[in-house]
Amino acid sequence: MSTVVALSVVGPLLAAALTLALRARHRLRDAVVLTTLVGVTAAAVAILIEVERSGTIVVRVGGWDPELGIVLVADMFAALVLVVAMATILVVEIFAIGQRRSAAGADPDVVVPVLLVLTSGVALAIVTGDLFTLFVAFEMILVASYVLLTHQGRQGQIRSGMTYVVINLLASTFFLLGVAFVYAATGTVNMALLAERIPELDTGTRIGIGTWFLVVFGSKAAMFPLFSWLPDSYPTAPTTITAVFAGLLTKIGVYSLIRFQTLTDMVDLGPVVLAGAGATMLVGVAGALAQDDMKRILSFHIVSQIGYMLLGLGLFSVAGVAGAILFLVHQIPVKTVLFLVGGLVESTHGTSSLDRIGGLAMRWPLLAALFAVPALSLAGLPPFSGFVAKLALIDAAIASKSTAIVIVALAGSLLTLLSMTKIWLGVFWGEPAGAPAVPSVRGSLGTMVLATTLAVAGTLAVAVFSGPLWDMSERAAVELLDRQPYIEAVIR
Amino acid sequence: MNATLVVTVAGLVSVGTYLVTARSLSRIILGFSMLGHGAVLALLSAGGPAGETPLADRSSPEEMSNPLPQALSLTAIVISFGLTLFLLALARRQNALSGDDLVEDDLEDRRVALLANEESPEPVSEDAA
Amino acid sequence: MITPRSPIVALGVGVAAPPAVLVAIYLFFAGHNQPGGGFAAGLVLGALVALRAIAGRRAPATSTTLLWIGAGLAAGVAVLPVAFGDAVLDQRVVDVTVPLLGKVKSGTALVFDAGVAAIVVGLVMAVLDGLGISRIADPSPESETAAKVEGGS
Amino acid sequence: MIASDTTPSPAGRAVFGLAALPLAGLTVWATALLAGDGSATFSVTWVADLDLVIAFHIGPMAALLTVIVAGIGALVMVYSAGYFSKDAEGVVRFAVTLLAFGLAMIGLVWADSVWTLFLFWELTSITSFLLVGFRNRRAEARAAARRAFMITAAGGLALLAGLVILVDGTGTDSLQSLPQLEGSEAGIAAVLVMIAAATKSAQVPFHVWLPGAMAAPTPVSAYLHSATMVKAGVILVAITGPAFTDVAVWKNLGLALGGASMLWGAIGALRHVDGKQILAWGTVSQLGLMIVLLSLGEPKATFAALSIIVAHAAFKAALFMVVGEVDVRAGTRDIRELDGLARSMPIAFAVAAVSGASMAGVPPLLGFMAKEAAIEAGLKSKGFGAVAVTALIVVGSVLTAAYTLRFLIGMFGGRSDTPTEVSARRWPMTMPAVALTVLSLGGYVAAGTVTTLVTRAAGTLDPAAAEFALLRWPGFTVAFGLSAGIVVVGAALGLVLAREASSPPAAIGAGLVDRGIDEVVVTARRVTAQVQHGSLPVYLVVVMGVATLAVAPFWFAVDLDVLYRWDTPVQPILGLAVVVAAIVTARIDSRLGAALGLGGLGIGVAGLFATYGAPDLVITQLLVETVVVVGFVIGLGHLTRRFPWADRRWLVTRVVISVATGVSVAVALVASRSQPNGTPPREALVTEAVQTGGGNNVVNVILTDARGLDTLGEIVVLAVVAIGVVALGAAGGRRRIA
Repeated sequence: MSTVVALSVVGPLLAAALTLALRARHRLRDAVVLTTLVGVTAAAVAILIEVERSGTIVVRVGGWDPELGIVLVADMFAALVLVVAMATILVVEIFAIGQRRSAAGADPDVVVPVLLVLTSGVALAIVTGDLFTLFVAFEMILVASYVLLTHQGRQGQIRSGMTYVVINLLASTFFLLGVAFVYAATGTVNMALLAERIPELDTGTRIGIGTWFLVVFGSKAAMFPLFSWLPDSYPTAPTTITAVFAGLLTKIGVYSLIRFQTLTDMVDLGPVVLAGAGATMLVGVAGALAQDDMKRILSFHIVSQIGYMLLGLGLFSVAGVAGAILFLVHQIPVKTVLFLVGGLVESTHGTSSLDRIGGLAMRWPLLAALFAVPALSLAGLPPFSGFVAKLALIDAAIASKSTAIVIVALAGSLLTLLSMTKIWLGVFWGEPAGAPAVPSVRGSLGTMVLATTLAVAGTLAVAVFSGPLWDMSERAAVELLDRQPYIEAVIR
Repeated sequence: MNATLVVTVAGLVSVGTYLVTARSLSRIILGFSMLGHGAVLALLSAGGPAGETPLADRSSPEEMSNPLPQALSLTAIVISFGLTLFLLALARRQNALSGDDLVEDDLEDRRVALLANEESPEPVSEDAA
Repeated sequence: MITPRSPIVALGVGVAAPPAVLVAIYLFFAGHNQPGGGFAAGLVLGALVALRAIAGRRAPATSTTLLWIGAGLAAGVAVLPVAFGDAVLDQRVVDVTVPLLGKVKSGTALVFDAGVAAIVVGLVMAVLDGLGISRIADPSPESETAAKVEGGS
Repeated sequence: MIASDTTPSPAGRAVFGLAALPLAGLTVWATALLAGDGSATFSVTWVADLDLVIAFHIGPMAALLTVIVAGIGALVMVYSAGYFSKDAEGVVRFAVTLLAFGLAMIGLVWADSVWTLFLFWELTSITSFLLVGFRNRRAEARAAARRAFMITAAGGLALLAGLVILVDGTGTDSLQSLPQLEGSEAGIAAVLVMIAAATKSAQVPFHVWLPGAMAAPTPVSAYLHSATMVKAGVILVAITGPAFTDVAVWKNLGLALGGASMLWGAIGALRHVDGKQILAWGTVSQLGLMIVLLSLGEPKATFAALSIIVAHAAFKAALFMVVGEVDVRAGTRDIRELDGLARSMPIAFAVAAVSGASMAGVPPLLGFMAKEAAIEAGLKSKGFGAVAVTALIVVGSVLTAAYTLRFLIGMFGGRSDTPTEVSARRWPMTMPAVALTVLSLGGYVAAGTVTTLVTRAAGTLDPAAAEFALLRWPGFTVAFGLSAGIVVVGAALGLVLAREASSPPAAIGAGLVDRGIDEVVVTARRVTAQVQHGSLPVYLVVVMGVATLAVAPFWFAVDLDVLYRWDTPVQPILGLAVVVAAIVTARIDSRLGAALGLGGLGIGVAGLFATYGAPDLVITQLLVETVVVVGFVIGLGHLTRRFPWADRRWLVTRVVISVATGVSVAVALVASRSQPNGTPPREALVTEAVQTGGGNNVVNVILTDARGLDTLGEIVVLAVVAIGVVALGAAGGRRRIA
């Protein structure tokens, strides 16, 4: 099974090389991509099953001792997020293949190999047990995202791309500096060893490392006040790319934050994280309310929803962290599918501006339904996945007597609903406007709709299987807060 | 810890961040190069004092400088190298589009800000629309 | 300022090429035991390509081929051990004898380094292509616009 | 106004017929269950650890409510078949949504666990949003839908929080026999749940969404806004009441909200001229009465409240149906414009008269018995309530009688020479209203049966409530006296007011809510304008500022003793050179010069590497620097020589924040080294490098073997950069990858 873990990282890279070689042969290339993504998704599922059955999987890459080499660690948290992440990329790729045929999308010669690199980076970031390798994984993800965002070279993309690239480069520099601090203090970059050594550091250094990485991962995760780059850059990219970004990139930041903060036992930072969580929720949703463009509204919601995950982390209780994990798992497909719907609107109407679209519910009820499910889920209404995740978080917060954050979280949900209503009123209701006729769902559009439907089914599956997912989240949270299972699994 | 290196790191980071906040992408690129140097030097200084070249057949582990930060630094240098090249390409593209390499403000954000600052806010509700 | 296509530059490039290739080869093979390695070797070759390009000899546009070959080699070596039942990225050590350098104790790490070198050369070529080496070779005053105001908000 | 004079479409009829079937089936099933005093239970565990169980228990109460919800639902479906014209848009969508609502409502009354209740509670909000906004081409329908949705969703969130506290405090999530909630949270939970109920049941001041919701097609009003959804809040108060019996704020808040709604709703009904609005405001008033009774928490009052729920469902749905029929056939429902309909629409008039009488509490009708029970309950209530509550009920009932009469006169009265023209009768619209009217009558006749059903239901809430009965003829009691007085005074008032020339009051509340929502958006814009400048340098300064703050803890851990000056004296020279080169590079005006400065700086850094014993780094650094400088020159060298100048104030900010960042990083570095915990494993690394990695250059072994994965990632980064650079170079011109 350890081979499977390693292959889920290296496999996509090999496939990336292959697709680069096959760039003239489109069908073969698409086959390679789909096979690879199906493969890594299956691998992720296999890993999850194995972890569920017999515990954390540790891979010593190249057979080196954890203190000397790199280890990959697939624990419950990693396995859970890996499954969702890989499946999400798969669905988006199906959408992208459809869009490619319609010739409206991005340049596949660039997108296909780079997306595979991104996949590999995401997998690596999730399973790595090494702080520096996490840095490398982040760079893989980021450089891939830089290229995906800007490769078409349009004015808006270049402008927002600069913001995106420069901010993230600064964050990466801070990451590297953070590695230096950690290495200076502990003499290692292995996360299991860090889990042993950081909590025993001098208070100032320990908390300093915690806050520093809060900034590093917080800016990747678009936490307040480090979020501003996101809403400016995401909407300008082609749909499929934004969908992947929206679903995954910030979530990897959150993932790493949860991983790092729990592993190094940064309980003391809980209040800081909670404050950041509240501000992130409110500022994000305020931004969403202020916008008049579907993709921009959704982009601000990425920020807002990050706050909910941070809430769970900030509580530093099993219930809270489990809630954060479940929220993460729910949020990845929901966010992706919302952007896919945005992409469908855009590719049939040529715009995602609320002022220039209308009445879609009457003419394309399927699309309305495909939007409504994730939108309600986002607002945390039952019976959708967001409700379970939100309930878990509220429950945890009330149990921790953090009343203020509960009020903020509930207010945030209401405002989220309001802004979803705004999209609904603008795009799906009102006098029909925009495209002249009902789009016929055939050919390329059919593939795109199929992919979106799959993704919606995915979000519904998260809702239906909330029970087992919650059990797994809870187990992951117990492991994370206990820290010993991770340490022991790595250093045996 | 080597005070000289620490001061150098502080200097490089200061100048680097100063340049990064400029409007011209050329300067930003210069800034990131410096930040990269700073981070690498920080990594080196974090690894302990200087020593012999880490070649196993020439010096003993006690005498040699810590090899791990060097390896990490190499990776960091290469990544920073790649990203610098990418920034160059971005700058060039921006130049081709607009005739300079200045980072521009986001138009939509400015629009929202203008809306917010108007004396009488634009009617938002459905009723008024 | 570099004067493109001047005979002196061309001559310089011509003279520099053979030793540069030798240096690259040395760095490549020495890497595992001496300072050097695939990255350095690749950069030396890349610099050579760059020089040739500046001297007016346009680089063959094969950067992508090098990229996929390089990535394929490196990732392939990483995956290959799986076929033999070993862990991913498990290196095999073999003794290789190289003329002039003697016995080089190395193995699959050498293939990995070859991949690194290929990608680095590919990158340099891509940069030459993407940053518009043609304009250097054939300069034309482009966008000599007046300085714009730099300022904050 | 809504429909043209064409006959209903056959397809529409088929759809509504299909939709009516499941509801009719449920009605029959629930009736059988109720008659047999049986119950049914089933549940599905969703998320066990979060107490998320979808659990249903259909006891007498749920069965009674099912009969109401499903029965009226089936009738409304039939009615809808008549209501919509052949050319009406989205009939299928309407039928499906309405059916979905009906099922959600049934789920709500079946709910046996807290979260099941919440689930279906929210589902009714969502479906209601879709139904109210059914005619969404109209701005007013969209606004009304949004308003209703926002208010009920806010209530939903209050409910969510309240229920979490409830479950926490009582330790159970079952809705059967909720234990009393104790502790300091009880009051908070009570307020939250009561507010939730008030939003759903349109209680003052949350009632403002209901009048606007009349923009929905009349079947929706007949179903959601009379018989079902608006009762959800009442049901919530009934079900959760046992948990709050000892919580004073529960009762007081319920009395306050309910009482205010009774009076203000009735006053509203007296002021409006639109038939639907009169009924809607009347509903607010009636719901207020139910809330008042239920929050008393006394057996008799509970019994009375359930009786009123039953009676109200029958008469109010019928009245809405009549208004809809008038609207469709006469083209308006404005009482100022209608004239002489009593003659031209005799069946509708009869229905309205009988149902209205039931609403006003006139015998021999179901409404009379229910109102009697309510007055009795008021008289029997404890403490100060006896007088106050009775007075409230009496005044409210007087007003009810008044607006009922005004409604009847306004809609059907008048005998001028030019009566309003009406189109042909539509039987599907007439029959359901007739059926409901028959129930209002039949309920009175079969008072025993109704009593049995209601007492069984009431018994599930409070066993003591099962001992009462609905009386056809109560005898000359105080309550009867009051009843008679109410009808007389009310009728007199109604007659007076019916002749008043009135104009519809402005929807101030709705306007306020909309303004509030707009204000939220405007505030959101202001906030966004503050934080989202759209300017990269500002963002960067923010990030650096935060990083500087984040470093604060390190300051406390700094121990300068760990510092030593240098490894070799060359280092300070090189270090100085590097920093000077950096500053010079930053100040150089030309790009070419800056590039060269950068190159020089790189050489200096390489020198530092050399003093550190890192030849690999030196080689790499020099090569990299060369390529970067060359790249800078070919990429940007042709740009204008000079950098643009910067704003001076901004310059100061930049300098301050950069220096702060630099100092912070230095502090963090020193602090990290001050009390290290752990040392790098050099010896093992070197040994392993030779043995496992088979190389003497430890750094290289690490790169290709021990940390080969990092290197793989690193070269992949380079490959992606290469792809990106080529793509950017090709953008706008040729589109290919070389």
